[in-house]
Amino acid sequence: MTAFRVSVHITPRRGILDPQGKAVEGALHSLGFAGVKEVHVGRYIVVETDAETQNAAEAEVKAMCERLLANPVIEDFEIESVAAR
Amino acid sequence: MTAFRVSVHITPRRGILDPQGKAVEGALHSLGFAGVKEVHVGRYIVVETDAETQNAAEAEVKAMCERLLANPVIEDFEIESVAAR
Amino acid sequence: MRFGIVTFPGSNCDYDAFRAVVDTLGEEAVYLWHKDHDLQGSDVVILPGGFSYGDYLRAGAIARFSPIMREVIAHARRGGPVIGICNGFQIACEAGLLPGALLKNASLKFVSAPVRIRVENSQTRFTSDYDRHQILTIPVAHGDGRYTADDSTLKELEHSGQVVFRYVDSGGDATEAGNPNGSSNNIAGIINREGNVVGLMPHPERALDSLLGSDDGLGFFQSILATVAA
Amino acid sequence: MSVVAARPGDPAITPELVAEHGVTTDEYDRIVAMLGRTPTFTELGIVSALWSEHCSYKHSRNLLKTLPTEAPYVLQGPGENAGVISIGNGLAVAFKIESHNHPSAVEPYQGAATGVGGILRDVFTMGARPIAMLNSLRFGSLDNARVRYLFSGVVKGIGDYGNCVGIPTVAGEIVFDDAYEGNPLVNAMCVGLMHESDLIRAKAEGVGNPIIAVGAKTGRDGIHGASFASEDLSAASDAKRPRVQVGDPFTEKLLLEASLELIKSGHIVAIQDMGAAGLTSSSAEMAERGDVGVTIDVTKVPVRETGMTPYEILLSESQERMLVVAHKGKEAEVHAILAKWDLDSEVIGEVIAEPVYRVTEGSTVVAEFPGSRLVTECPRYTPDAAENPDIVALRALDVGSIPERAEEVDPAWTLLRLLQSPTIASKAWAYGQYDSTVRTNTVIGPGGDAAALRIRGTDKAIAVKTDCNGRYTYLDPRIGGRIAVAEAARNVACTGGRPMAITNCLNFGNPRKPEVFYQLKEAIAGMGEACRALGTPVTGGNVSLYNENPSGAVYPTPVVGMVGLIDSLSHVTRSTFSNPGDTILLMGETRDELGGSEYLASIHGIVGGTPPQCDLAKEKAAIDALHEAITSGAIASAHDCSDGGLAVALAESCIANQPAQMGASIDLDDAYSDMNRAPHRAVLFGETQARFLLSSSAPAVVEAIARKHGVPIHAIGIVLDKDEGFSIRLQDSVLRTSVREMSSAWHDAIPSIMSSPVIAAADVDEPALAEA
Ligand SMILES: Nc1ncnc2c1ncn2[C@@H]1O[C@H](COP(=O)(O)OP(=O)(O)O)[C@@H](O)[C@H]1O
Ligand SMILES: [Mg+2]
Repeated sequence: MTAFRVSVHITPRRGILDPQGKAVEGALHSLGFAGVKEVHVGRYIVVETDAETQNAAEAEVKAMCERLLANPVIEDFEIESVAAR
Repeated sequence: MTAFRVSVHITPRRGILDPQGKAVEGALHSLGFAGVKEVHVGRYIVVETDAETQNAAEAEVKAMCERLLANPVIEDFEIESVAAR
Repeated sequence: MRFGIVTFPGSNCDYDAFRAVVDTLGEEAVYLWHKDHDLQGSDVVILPGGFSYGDYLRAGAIARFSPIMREVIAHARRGGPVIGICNGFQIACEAGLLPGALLKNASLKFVSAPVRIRVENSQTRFTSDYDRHQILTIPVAHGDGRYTADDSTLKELEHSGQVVFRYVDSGGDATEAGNPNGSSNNIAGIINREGNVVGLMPHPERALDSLLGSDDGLGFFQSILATVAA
Repeated sequence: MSVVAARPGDPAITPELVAEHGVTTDEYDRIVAMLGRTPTFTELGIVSALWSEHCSYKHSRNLLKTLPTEAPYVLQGPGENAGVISIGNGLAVAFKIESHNHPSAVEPYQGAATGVGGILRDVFTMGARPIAMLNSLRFGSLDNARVRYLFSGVVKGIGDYGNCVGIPTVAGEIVFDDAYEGNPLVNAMCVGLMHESDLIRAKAEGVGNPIIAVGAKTGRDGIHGASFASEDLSAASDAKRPRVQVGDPFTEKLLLEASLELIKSGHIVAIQDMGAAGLTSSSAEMAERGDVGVTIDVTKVPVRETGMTPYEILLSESQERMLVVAHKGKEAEVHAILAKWDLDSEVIGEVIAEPVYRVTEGSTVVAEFPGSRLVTECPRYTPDAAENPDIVALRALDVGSIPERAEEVDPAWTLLRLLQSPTIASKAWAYGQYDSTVRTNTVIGPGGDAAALRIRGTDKAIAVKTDCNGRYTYLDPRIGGRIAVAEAARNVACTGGRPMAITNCLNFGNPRKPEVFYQLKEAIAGMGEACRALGTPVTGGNVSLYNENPSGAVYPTPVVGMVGLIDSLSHVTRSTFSNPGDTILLMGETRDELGGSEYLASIHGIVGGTPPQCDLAKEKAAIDALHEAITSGAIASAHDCSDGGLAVALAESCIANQPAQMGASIDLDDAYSDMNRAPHRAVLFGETQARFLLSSSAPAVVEAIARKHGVPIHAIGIVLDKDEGFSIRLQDSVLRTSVREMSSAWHDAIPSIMSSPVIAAADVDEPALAEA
């Protein structure tokens, strides 16, 4: 068993209103960050887990996303990195 | 000016209570993911912004984090990637 | 009739639901502990409001895996009535008992206020005591009440009369001004296709006594008594 | 006594280290004398926390002793986690207010949230189930983007925490004034209901009984929060950021249920929240109250992080933790109850016969104090008090000579301006984020004068409210102290309640400044006078000093939290007009009193003059008269005249209930004979105390009752339909406006300001903010 650190991005599905992103965008403009075109806010989850191989760790976290971490009705997920610790 | 896409991770500071991470960890255990050692939940923010250079875009987003996106009292931030679009 | 009210860690309207059943309806209520596997002979199950598991991750996401939920889902699959109020609605959606999901309010703020809702379908077991298009004043109190589903689901809900309650303004119209959380189509409550699982963000159990501002929630519970044979 | 040696790795005790702990040289000498030796690092930490202003009340204790604390129905006065009064039917109400000013200034969301968490624990550790939350907030001007950030963060923090635990937030107050810029005040109050028989005190007893740590694990957060709350806010506070704690309302909810179950079980002797100064203060205070010794082994304390030292474990202010003394032999039962609620519990020590407060790390003693001297030997100070001559001069200002602004030719302009002033305007922007209806007892929620909560199983209700006018207290602290009590009592009375008892939160500046100590002394004296006159003893409270920022102290702000009893649900009364045709009455005398008014502050930008008198006999008579009138069934609505005076009170009674607004037609000519020739603006906007605005369909009954109590009363107009307008005639002048105009001024003011951007950082270049 090796310890892995797997990080996941969970983002609102395209087409779903993202008021949080809009609010942050507005706030950044009013702070003078005029170049900002768009902002999206999602979740960043880091899971430290034991697994036999890197592939196994990734598969495990993918299963976690499907069962719990993301809600497919409203969210997409993406495994961002898997690293042995 | 070039359009850049900068993504940021914002996570609870080390040592700061992360009740959300704990709750998710507990839920994963009870779902049978026995290998899970630790979970942290943070935010993932993607900012699309115009800037002269990649460095400028990064510096700009760093300033955004300091002023608005992250709460330095309890959170750390990390610029994860900067890419021209 | 026996109502089973689930207590998840973090539920906080379980008590109100209990009092509603016992004091107002004069029926029997039992609390169902989340770690148990027994509905204790409940005829109707209420998933009450609150913040199960602190609403951490997503409202209702963790609660739906509680041991008791296996029994609740089985009860629903057998056609047993299930009511999800507020957090209970969120849990029911996460558990797949109802379609769609509830997102953070469009205002990004928690909203606590009496709202006006219109009864869109008075032919369900939960609304038979109301008139169609009757307007009710019922409190909401939630941070994540923006009902969302994909277009085809929304279309189907509308088409088949599964939208039970809709937020309306003071003129009785389903406008943006009457929508407290940005829900698609001003949806405040829906029912499953089989007609035995209902979910709504407003709290009928808080609207049973005009002393507290409204008794418009009575019809909701009375409908159940009339239509659900014990 | 044991031998206590320095712990390897701990810093040596130097004068610098002592000073860093906020311990004076005199205090240090006292410690050495008490121990008969140099303290260890751990001991220094313990004493510095317990002797901090926040925990020890060293500058206020002598003054607080002068407050009245007794009445036949007081079951628990000051000295416990919360005060408790009996309300009959075997039921009792526990209540307490507490400040979280300094943490909220640094991190508004978590600061306010953990403030709510702390006060909730103070109430449920008495054996009471929390049934209502209140809060009293002060901020600088909302024109400032940083203030908007603080305001929105505090409101969200209060809401998120209380909402999640499932306790309705039902009342409070919010004031905006430059005096609070940089040092907001965040006071939270909790009210709980219990059976008298469930009352439990935080008193360690019974040699051999185990001491159990319960709830969340201990981390390094908030170490030295208590001494942090005892210093001026300054740039240096920023460096102390990690002292801010993060709240977990979910765990709090579990802890609440588990604690009430534990208390009911009879397995425990005492329970106390680990609040300020954490394990140290909870264990030392419980031992002192029980007059017993205790020993605690820090290695047994469940921790969240590795390598924590005894110093850190003792002083951590991690939230959602409790200390319990159980009956010996009941450990397993206690663990079982906590396990049911998924909470940790660990025996960490024991009540001992030897009169010492002892802390061990395994078998090594790392701190030991004789008897309860750690608590009892804390110094008490009564520093010099002297009024600041600048304030004497401000008070002497002849406000009558201030010329009117040109726009004031139309008094409607002035009224609409006042209705828009954020201090007067509707606070629904804030309380719309608070669940006020959960638990289904809220008969009158936020927006009324006081909140009213029904008591299930009886025909009774309780009325609760917090109040204070810091501007009055600034101009005349004795008057301000009195008025805080009187105004809270009036609000309770308007709702149909008999004022019963108060808790209070004294928010003041640095007590070592004579002008501040003078304010503290006078305000407490005024509060005491009012409590005696109105028969409302003090059952507890909290003192928050050092509320200063580089530009000086905040207004002295003695917030009063009042609880009253409504004998019958049929007496619950609202503040808004409800029936067109009802007669509108003004009860109480009006004088020429514009000093310290909201009118002067928001129309003229002036803080000065003599604040309104507070004649306590008149307050009492008016409250008694109102109570009798309400009980007789003759009152349709009752509203207290306060900020903005009579005109604002009239407007509010027309517009506050948005779905059922009313108009009014007022003619003051008849009443004017009783108004001491006050100028028109003082009649409309002056803030004379002891007045109520009433509506009634049986005015003769109300008038007769008022006369019987010797209280002046005049019929001044009638309630109209909403579309029939709003007017106040006084001799040759008429104030005329529409209900719609008043409504939008009052309802939209704060939402429209809050739609402007909110900025977390006061200044980007501020080093502490950039350091992240
Ligand atoms: N302003 C006050 N008036 C009366 N009693 C007070 C006041 N301030 C504090 N007390 C009492 O002193 C005791 C200690 O209060 P405090 O230290 O705030 O409690 P906690 O340990 O919960 O922080 C409490 O019983 C409290 O009611
Ligand atoms: Mg306490």
